[in-house]
Amino acid sequence: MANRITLNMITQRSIEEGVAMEKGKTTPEYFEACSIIEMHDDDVKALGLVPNQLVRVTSECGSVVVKAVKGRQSLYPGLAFIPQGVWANQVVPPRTQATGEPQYSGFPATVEPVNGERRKSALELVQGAVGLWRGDQ
Amino acid sequence: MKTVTLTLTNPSELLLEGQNITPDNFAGKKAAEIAALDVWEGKQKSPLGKYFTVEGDGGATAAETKIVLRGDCTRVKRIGQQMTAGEIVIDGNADMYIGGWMKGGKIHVKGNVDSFCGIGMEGGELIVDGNAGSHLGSSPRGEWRGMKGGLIRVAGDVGNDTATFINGGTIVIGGDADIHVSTHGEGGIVVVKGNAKGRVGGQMVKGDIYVYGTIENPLPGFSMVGEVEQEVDGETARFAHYIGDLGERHPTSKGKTVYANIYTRI
Amino acid sequence: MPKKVENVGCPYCGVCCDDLVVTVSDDGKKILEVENACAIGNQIFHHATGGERIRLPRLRQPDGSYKDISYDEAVDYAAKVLHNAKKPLIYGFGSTNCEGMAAAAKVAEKAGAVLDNCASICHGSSFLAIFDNGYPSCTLGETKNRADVIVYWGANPAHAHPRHMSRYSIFPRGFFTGKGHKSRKIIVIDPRHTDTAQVADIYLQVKQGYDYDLFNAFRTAARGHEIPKEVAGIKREQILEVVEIMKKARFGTIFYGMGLCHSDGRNHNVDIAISLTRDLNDFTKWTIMAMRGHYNITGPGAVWSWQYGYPYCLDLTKKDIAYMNPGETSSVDLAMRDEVDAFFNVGTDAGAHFPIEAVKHLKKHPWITVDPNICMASEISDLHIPVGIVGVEVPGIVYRMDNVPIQYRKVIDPPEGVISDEELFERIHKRLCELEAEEAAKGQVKAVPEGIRAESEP
Amino acid sequence: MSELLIRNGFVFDPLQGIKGDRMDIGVKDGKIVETSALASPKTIDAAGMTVMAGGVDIHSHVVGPKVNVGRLFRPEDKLFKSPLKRCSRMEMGFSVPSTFKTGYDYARMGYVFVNEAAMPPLHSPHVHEEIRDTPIIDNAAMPVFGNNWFTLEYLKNNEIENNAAYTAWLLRATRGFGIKVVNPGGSEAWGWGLNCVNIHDPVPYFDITPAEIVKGLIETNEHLGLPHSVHLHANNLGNPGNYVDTLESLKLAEGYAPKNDFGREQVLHLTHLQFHSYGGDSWGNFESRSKDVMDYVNTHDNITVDMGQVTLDETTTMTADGPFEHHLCSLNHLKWANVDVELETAAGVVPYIYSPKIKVCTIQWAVGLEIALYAKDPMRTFVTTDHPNAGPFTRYPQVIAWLMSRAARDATMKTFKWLDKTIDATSIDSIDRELGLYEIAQMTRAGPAKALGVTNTYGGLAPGMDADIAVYALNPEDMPSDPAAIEKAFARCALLVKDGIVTVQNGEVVAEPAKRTVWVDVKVPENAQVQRDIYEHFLRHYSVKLDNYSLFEEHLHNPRVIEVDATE
Repeated sequence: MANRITLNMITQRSIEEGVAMEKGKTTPEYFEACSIIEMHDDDVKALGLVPNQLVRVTSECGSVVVKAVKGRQSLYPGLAFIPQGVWANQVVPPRTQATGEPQYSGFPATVEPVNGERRKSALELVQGAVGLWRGDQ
Repeated sequence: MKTVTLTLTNPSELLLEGQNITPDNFAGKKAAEIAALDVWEGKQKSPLGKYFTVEGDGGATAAETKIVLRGDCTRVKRIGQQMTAGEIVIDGNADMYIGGWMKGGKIHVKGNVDSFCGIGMEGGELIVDGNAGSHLGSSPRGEWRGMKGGLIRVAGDVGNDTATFINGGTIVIGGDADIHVSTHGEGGIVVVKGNAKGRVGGQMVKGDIYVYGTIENPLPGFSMVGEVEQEVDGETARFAHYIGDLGERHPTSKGKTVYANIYTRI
Repeated sequence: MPKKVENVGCPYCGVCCDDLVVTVSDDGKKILEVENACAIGNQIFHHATGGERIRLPRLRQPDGSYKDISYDEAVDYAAKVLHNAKKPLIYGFGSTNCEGMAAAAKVAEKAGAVLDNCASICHGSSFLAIFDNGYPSCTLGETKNRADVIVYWGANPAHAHPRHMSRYSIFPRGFFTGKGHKSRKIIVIDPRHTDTAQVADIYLQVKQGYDYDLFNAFRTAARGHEIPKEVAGIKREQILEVVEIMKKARFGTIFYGMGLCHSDGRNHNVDIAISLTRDLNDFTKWTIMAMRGHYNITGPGAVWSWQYGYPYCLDLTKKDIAYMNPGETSSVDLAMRDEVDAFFNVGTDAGAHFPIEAVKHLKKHPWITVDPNICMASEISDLHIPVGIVGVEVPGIVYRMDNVPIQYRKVIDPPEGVISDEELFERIHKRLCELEAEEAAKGQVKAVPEGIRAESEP
Repeated sequence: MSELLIRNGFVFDPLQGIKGDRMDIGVKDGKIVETSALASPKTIDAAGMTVMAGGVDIHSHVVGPKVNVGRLFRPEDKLFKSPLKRCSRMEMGFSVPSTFKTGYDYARMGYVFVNEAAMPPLHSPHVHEEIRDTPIIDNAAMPVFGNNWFTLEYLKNNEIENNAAYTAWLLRATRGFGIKVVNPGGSEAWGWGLNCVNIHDPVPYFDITPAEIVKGLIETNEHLGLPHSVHLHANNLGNPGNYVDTLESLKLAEGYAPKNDFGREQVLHLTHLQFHSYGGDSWGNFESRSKDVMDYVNTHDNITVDMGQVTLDETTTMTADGPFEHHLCSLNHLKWANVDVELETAAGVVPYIYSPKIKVCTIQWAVGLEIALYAKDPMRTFVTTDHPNAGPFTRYPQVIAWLMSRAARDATMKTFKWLDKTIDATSIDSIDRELGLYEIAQMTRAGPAKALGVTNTYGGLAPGMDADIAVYALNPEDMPSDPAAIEKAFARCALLVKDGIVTVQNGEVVAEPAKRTVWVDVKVPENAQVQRDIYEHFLRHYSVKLDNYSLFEEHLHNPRVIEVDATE
């Protein structure tokens, strides 16, 4: 059992993300739809995760805590998925291969289980990144 | 040959666009006139002298003018753009489009350059001692007539999309190349002395690529046809010879189909 | 009596369903019911009148809180930011109408700004590929009426374009496709076995990031050359089988999505998809189409192309000539290279959808958000200007993913006092002209924008 | 109450038969008036200069989806090729200029009316958005009918009345101007990757031939009595030996007489004739057959044509002839855009370089000029470049110079790599004819206006017409010996008055008067069957709702409606 593995990360739209986004990015629905990661069962086993356990995802440019869930849409071993949105973008590398488009899909990220940490809200992540977060009002 | 020395003494807040920094524009001008040439920082047009101290006058013609840039030009773009003759030496790094649409003369960058250097090049020499970013010697967006002539030499590594739509000329890379080398190429020579990551010669019609190291992910559209001995950049070596991109169209010449070639050193 | 508004266009995705029926309350203030929309479209209409809406522009105060200000004050602030910046960036336009985009372009041209839209981080790669290789495409009705082979490559319409398959591609019965789904072969190519893959006749699980190699194999095989035993995780037999299906199709369409645009090689994945489409037209009829995201993200590409000749990433800073080069004049690159010194986020949410590093860079400078709703961008802005929701409260022309213009209707009035994007930009333009005139009269004195930015350097 | 008096110019107005007389032209409230009607006009001295009505372009691709694809997919058409801003908006592009540049450039050449040659009906809101952003010039746009499923079905069954009712409905739905036909049947066949290469090739599934489509549309057009005739881009464009198909297409008009209240005398306009007048059976023995085609045109009064002159530029081809563009990209391997439009039409766009070094291109150049120089009636042969297909419209001044000056033609021919072969394959070298200013006025304003049926407002200088007046710095009594001077004078008019407003002065745009959208509204008897057919096709086959298809009034900009009553 490894306590940390490196996976190839992709971030794309999910319908849950779409619905929740239109409801509002500060809603619980958006939080639950986006602050998750999906992996192949082999990788889940390798990390020794229990269902819905929190993990830290770290890429070359950042790190975020999300919940490991079992998705409907299966991946192959070594590939991981975070729905596009605030949590994914904490780790998406901004490099663009001179095209304008960040590396939203196909970047290495390490995944490790965490204890005693929580998922941050969208607002805390974004406002926090730019020094505007003033705690839950 | 007369030398104009530009020293970046008052760096810009944003990036500076210096398309006027060419022997063609400096020729026949006194230092004070050169200092009055326009450079752009965003929408703000200012005299070159606002950022650089200018020493020396230009030669009578571009060919008789040498420009030396000192100071940190990491955030200066378009030096030597569209130059036709003369010489530019950049003491350290420079930003994008160095030698873009260059027709003649020589540019020597002693540090690194960013993306789009030597794009649309037709002639002359661009020498970079450090690394180069993406789209080295590539074609401008939408233009199918890419690099037509000249020589680009980068000692270090280069980013993706080297020599896209290359039609002629030579690019020699001392280090490694990221994905996409000579995509859509229809001529020219690219030499990668290090390793290439992949997508080498994709959609390529004609032209030659040499890779001294390994191609991490060769394309299925290239097929090995034998081994050859060839002289490349002054040295002779044995190469495995591949033709392709077999997925792409190819012209015929004298009844024979002309392919693009990839040579990997054995 | 509640009123039913018919033939309403949906302001969600590039499918641009224009068959919605929206029931509005007696007083015209509340949306009661939305028929025919998908789950997401449904949410947009209900959200418009469901909760509290922002009705006045809000300006960031020194303590980090927002204070309501008038539209006049907001227009003045915005104009001054644009006027004073050396290189402002105006970005977004996924969710506005073409009239708003045209007005914003006028502002950008006047202000000497960079003008970019969400394609920059979405289907911009498609534009790059189109520049290089063209775009053999068709309207969606062609696919519906003729296609017997459909390919979804790196696209997951089941999630991103919920009614795409039922309206245009897999399920509908068209003129020459009377048997609907039964007469069509569906091929899905994706590294994930997506919900779209569930309805496929053939699913190819391509190794992520190796689409180009797989396209290359398809093209090589289509020309009758040998290919390796396995390419990008797909067995040779399967590649050959799919190539045969494609060559024998009567009419095929390749729909592709972010799987191509967001991974290594970006534009070249699309570029070679276009090459494959071209090749297939030597055998039969094939077309290709980008699964454009937002309902009118095709719009700015159209409007700015006829106005300037470039669909996105327009550098208008020279004021007398436009320039475009994604990789340089694209929003995320401009941000990461610290090339711009003011940011306008219009009808999108760069706060949520840009990589956070890019957000941090942009936030070093004034940030203004124009959007009907509270979003991540609005919550880190110096100024948030609310506008009416296009397709719900503001009518206008939008361009569907196949470049077909759809005329959208107004269903209800915007909240009292809230103006449209178009009006806002027209007013900013007017104010910019005044500032220019004032400056010309005074000489080179720069006005400082009023209002105070929060100290928020990260 | 604005009044102008343009004094002492040499006036050329073929509509009134005025051939260079020294006259004054009065303008009041946007209209031309007798000079006696003026009270205190502002006077403009045009002594020593040529005065004509504002130019009228019968066939140009300036607005709409395929034009915009041409703009979008050719960034290299702008890089280092766009002029610096001189008017209120930036002017971008060369072969496919931005809407703003289009309006300004036409105005600078003294043009006031441009007919967009092909509008895909489904895209009409797009066309009208671009019209809004094209300054100064008035625009009309012709919806395409030659591959439209309704049209094919009605004409197959010879239901002219139903087809007329549908045509009237579509003109109104799209705010269109007339009946355009592009590669009849061929673009529908292209839906399956096929084509109709001659006029007797049946259209797949629809079981009708291009010949039947064209004849049916001529009958429809005359049944309705539209201002303009059927406007045909014939089958087999651009191929060696196609003059045979062209003659066959022209012959389809035999036996038809124009019926309309607009002064139009033709029943068929065959556009960009240059692309349709080729002999030989391969690119190797490719040759001009313009003489054969023009002999036919000269002896048949119910036909008009335009040139489609090749200008030897790098340009962008774009046409609703989808199979042709695919054919072209397989020849030059350049980028290729294609848009098939459900139930209606198709379109393709491919960049193309007409090089003086390539024999086929220089022969094409000669063919275009021969067409105009062989024309016996300049009121029936018009100057166009099929912009941007054979070259950008900004080359009209050069085309005029070639037509007016043998020396200009010779100078260009000197640059040809295959001059001898070009001379052998054409008759251009044996033609000494030089057109005069009156003939140029016929070919660039009076003639096109008459063929379009708009001579009550455009193309002439009679009292009551729109005050659209172009003044060129050319003295007919002392014409320059250097053809470059002719070109210069037509490129930048000395003065353009548009709707009575001084718009261009000394070649520069000085005002941007409101432009108009010209469309044709035809009243037809109620037709329940057609209404039902429309309803059915929208329900089952279109991808948009019927109620969202017809242009909303708010998207029509400054309309000028031409009303036609076809209820009799």
